[in-house]
Amino acid sequence: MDLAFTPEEQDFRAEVREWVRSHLPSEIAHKVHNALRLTREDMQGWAKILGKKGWLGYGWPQEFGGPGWNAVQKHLFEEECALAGAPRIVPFGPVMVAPVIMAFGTPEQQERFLPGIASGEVWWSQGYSEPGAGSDLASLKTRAERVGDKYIVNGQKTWTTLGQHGDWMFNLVRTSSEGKPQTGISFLLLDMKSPGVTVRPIKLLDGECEVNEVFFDNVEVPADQLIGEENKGWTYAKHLLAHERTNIADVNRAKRELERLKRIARTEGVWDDLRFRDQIALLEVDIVALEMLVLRVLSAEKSGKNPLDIAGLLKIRGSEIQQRYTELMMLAAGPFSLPFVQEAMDAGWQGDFPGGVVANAPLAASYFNMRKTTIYGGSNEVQRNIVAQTVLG
Amino acid sequence: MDLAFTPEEQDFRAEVREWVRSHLPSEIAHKVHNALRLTREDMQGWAKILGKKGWLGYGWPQEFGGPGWNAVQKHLFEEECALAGAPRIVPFGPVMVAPVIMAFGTPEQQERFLPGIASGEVWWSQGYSEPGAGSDLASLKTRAERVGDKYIVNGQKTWTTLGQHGDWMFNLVRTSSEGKPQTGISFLLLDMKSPGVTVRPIKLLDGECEVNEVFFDNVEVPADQLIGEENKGWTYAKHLLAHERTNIADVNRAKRELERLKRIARTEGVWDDLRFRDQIALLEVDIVALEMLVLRVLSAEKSGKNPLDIAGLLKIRGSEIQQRYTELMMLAAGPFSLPFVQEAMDAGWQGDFPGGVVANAPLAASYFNMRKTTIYGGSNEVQRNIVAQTVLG
Amino acid sequence: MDFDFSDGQQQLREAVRRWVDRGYGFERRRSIAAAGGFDRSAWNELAELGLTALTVPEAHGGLGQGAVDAMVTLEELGRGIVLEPLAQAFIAARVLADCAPEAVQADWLSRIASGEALVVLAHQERRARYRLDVCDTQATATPEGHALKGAKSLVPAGDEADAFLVPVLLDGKIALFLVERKAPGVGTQGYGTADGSRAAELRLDGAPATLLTQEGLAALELAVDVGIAATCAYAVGAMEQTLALTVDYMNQRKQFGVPIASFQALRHRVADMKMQLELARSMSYYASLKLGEPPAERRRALSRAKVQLGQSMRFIGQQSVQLHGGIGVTDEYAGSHYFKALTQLEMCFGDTLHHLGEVSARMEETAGVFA
Amino acid sequence: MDFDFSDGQQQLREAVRRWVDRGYGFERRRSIAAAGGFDRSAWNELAELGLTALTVPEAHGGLGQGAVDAMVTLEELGRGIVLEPLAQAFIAARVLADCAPEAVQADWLSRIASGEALVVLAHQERRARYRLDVCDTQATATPEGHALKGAKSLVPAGDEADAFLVPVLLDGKIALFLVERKAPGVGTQGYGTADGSRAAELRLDGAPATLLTQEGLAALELAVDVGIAATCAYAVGAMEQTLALTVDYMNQRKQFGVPIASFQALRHRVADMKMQLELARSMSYYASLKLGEPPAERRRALSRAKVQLGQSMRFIGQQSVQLHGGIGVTDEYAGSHYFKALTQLEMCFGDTLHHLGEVSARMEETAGVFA
Repeated sequence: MDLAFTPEEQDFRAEVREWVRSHLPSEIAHKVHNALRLTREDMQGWAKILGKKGWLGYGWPQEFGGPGWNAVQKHLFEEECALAGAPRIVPFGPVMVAPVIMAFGTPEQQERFLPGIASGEVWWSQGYSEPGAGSDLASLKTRAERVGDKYIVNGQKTWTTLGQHGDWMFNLVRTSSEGKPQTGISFLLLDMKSPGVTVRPIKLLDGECEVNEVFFDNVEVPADQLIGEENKGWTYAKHLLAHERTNIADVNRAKRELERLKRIARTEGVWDDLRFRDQIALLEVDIVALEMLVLRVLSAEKSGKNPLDIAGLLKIRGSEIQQRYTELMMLAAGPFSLPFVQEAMDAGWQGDFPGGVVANAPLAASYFNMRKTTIYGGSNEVQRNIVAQTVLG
Repeated sequence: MDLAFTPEEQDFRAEVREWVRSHLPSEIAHKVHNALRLTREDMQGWAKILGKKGWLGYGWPQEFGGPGWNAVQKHLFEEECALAGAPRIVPFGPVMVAPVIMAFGTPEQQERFLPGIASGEVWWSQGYSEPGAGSDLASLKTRAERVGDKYIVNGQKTWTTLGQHGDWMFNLVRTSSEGKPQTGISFLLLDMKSPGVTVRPIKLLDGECEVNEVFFDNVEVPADQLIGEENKGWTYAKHLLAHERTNIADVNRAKRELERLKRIARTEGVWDDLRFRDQIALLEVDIVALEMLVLRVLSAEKSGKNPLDIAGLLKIRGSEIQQRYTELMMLAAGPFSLPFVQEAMDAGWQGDFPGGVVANAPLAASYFNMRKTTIYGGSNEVQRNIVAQTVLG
Repeated sequence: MDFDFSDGQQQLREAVRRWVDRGYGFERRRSIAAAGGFDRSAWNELAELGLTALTVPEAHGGLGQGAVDAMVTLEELGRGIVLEPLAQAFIAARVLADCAPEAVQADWLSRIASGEALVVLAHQERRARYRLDVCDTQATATPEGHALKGAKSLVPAGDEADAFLVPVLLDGKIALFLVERKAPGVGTQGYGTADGSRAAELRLDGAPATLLTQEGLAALELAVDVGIAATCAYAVGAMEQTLALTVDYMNQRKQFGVPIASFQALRHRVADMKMQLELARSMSYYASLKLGEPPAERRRALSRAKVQLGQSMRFIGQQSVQLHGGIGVTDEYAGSHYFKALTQLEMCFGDTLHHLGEVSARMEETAGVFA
Repeated sequence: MDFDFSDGQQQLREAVRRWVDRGYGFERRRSIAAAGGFDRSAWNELAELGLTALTVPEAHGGLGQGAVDAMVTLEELGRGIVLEPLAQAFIAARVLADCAPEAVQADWLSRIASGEALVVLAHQERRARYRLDVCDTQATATPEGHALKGAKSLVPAGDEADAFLVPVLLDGKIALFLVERKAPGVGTQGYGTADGSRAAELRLDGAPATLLTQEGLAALELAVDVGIAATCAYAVGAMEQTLALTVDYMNQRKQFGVPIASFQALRHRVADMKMQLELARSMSYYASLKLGEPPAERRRALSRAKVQLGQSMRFIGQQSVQLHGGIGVTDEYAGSHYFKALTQLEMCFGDTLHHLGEVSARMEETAGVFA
């Protein structure tokens, strides 16, 4: 048992750090470090830089052109990206749909779709949730009817994150209403520029449009965009979920944001207020404990020994911590977090921010935005159901 | 709307205060103020003093020899008793069974049982819970079979508080197994000196024997000790529960114990430790808020206007606060709360208590003991079910 | 000891509620927020209902009602998360009536009562955070009276107000002044805030001002305590509506074939929300009923109340969003605006940690409403 | 980065677990507690298993194992809430090996390893509470060496121990001494503690003592940090068993015709207990793995660990009792003893608030295990 990374791992980290720091555009890092708005160009720009290096699909095996890193290497890569202020990789292409295409797609599908994902050229979106199917995803109603060599898709998806930028979309659609709800679901890839696709951004409580409704009105989808077998989509989706990894805890970002919180606390004069400082200290303990939890999972993945039943805890705890640091940042600034000046959340804004510190501009909006983290990707209530099941049977 | 008590109420309070302070034996008050052990004689002694004054049945209407006080007067009486350091009135006789006898007993039963309750001569116990019937009380199994003019009782009760001192016991027993579980239950009064009754004290985690198992082996109970009709006992028990009042929040005791906590914090040197002091301050806010909640319920009872749906909150919050003040007392003394010297919890002990402050002797035991408060009398989980029902339907 | 509302208070509540329901629906609120967060015509409607006059003494054209009437009113405005800061009228009425020279009272109170003048407290300074005894704005004597120099932040509806109550250092001690917005040397920069209401930065550069009292700190403390009680009352209304929206949604929304209201873990969360609401309501009553006590007792009581309300607002706001799921974080849905309002209210007049510190510092041997 | 246990550690764990299961059942524990809370024969059995020798350097007859082996051992002892304070052997071994003159090491370490000598830390003073830098016991020079005067409280198994490690003021600075129990001027008063284990008051009245180091505060801090790591490990075992008991009970106990494990609100509570257990286990690893770091980093890490463990212990202990209902508060049921043990452990070597203060005081710009 050893806390330290091996010399090889430390070399790997140094190499990644060097590369990231020299290739990440400083304007983008500045935005990330200050929670300023990222444009589509920022996000895709960084994705393409990674793509050129072959690191956008950083979790991919070598046979599909990935670097073939192990769990620890992937973690170190994520950590170096987070600490350097890189935007989070939009996961829908490289992290979510790609492993499904690799595992269940035909060679033709692999050849057709994986290069655009690996290079960052094609922006993918996720079509899972529906207005009536959130935590109860299996009750989804969007229908795909097979007509000749096409599927005709009708229905609606919602909470499609960044779907306004999407080129392609992977969808769970209902192809049969027989048997259990799970059995009639298929996994379909869909060109978002197809006639009959309408994307309607949903404005969220922070004033931003991060998610969308996507409507399908007789959208024709060639049958060769079906992954695997008809009515087996639920299995593929579960495979995908099983591959969402430790990064779900987002502990690397939490470490970066804890440092930001401390900077804010100093600026706002509460760093030396014992009462407020205790809140930061508690959060610091929470983050260290979360990091140890993540490292234990990584170690078990790396060695293949001692399988652990704790991966289910990572999303719960990680999301609570995300909410907590945004809350403390807002509370640190107190009244000076309250002015809502949307332009001030853009980099380079030159106005006078009320109270005088423009770094406070995004604090309330970030707090509002982070309420989503305990809801999406399987609400924390659903996660607790799952944990309880593993403990109680 | 007015926070102040009326002049009449203030006069009433002054009268009660004067009487309680002059009649409560100082040795008993000393024990209560320092959480030392109370003997049966202490508890019954005070009950008899109250009985002589006609105040043991302080919630009784005048027609049954009670003082006929309204809700506010009862509260003021309870508060003055608590602040003076009087032992809690053991509720099973005067508060719990007496109202049932008044409402559903025959005149003969009333004449036979109420005087002994009012005077404090007869100690009553409660026979509700069974090993398999706790939160799910209706599943109780103790059987009473009618044979001639007697019931033959067989079965077992448990968690019978202070049952080792009991003279009489009121019981829920099963007289029929037909229909819903609730419908076959009867309400039976039982002389604990009857042959076939065995009381076995249960040692609790604090080392004390506050509750008992009571076994019935062919116990003969004259049929004239049945209250009301056979198989209607559940109704009477519900009547009883409906008459458990605001005192369940025990806010008066909480106020007294908060003062004790502050004394302990001073002695132990944490009164000036900002971090610990904040914990006391939060508890103080909790207690004020609980008191306001209680006063709102009392006001509504007094005026009969604005019925409130908040009585269900009192037990939850009151019990949480009881647990919290015992926890903080223990934490204030820290390591010096840990020596377990049972003799030191008796008044007048002359030994050297480790660490030097004998007032610390009962702190850990009190903390342990108070874990019961969120379990008994309908666990807080059951209470939350009930509150949710009123809110959500 | 009596927590019944009088018939007059019940009628007041119903009148305000009717106006909120019919006159200040969610769409109107949304358009006011979009237009900047303050609507003079809505303010005038409040005045027409007699609400700006509610706590102004009768001698100055007001209705002479007390803190409980103000509380009832604000509970109902909170239920509709009305953006216009009526609480400021209650603050100004109390502070002017208690602390200002008779001439100033005569000059301003009737205009406040009629709704003609919006007078707001402008006390927030950058360096002070929630402290009331930290002040950098300075007053100097002039031939005509005094001139002020400095800046205040987050002044409610500051660029729409007619005058400001401003705590300022005068000879090293905090005094309270009244400054008219249209006076020379007064500048404002308005903006919307997180909950959709309006605030402004106030710059004073030699602005002429009327001295209200040299005991400015005491007056400011009184103003803030009236503000805390108002915040508590408004928050109770907002929380009550938040819980009602949540309950409605949980009974409608189905997952796994049943309403989500049937899941025990969620039901217990609702029970905890109800607990927090009723503790908050109890302490809101306490806050308003303690406003007439001597300063030391009043301040301790109001800090206690704000600690409870702060905890309740955060819990109810956050849990409401969580129990709604995705819909709870959309701008379209009213619930998210209640959450934002509750978030902002926690930081009004001192947040939970700040007031916990106040409670801790003022703690005595005894506790309880009557101890 | 590797959290796998070595084969040797796995075997050690199994050996200890076997002894706890077969040799230290609940009834034996109960009778030891009833007889005073310390059993020399149980201590000897631990010695026979090689556990008292585990961390003693090989040069002194020990096994020379490290902090992770100690941790594994204590997790298993915690699972059976074993009363005999093996952690004290680990403390003594580390402190003597790191800080004592060679002659003292030669004299004591082999006897500690063999189990012949029980050497315990005696540092608690009335005035110090959890502070390590407050000390009233005094040392004076004598012709033979030093003599001590003062008193220590809550010395683990104090009236059964053979010697004490005692921090004492020498020339105004804390030094660390070794005192034998049978020396003249040494008095003990033993008693049981809340969790059933044994402690004693120690009185020193001119007791002759061996100076271990004049850097007594640093040595004491090391001793306490070893003690914290030991407490964490033992607590993890105790919490794991507490959760296991709770899960068993919930699956057996029926109410309303179904196992109480079927109620969602209770299930979520169990999920939260599991969370607290695994956070605690993670931080227990962290604590043991950081014991070899330089003092500043070591102390910050150990305080962080104790904050997490303190929260976890309280939550798991309290919730376990609650989920058991009535049976959970009986002396007869093992679960209540785990609850009491967890309660006491929180107050060992500084409670949660104390260590939160330490974390706060030592907080730097960065955070994280690797930052």
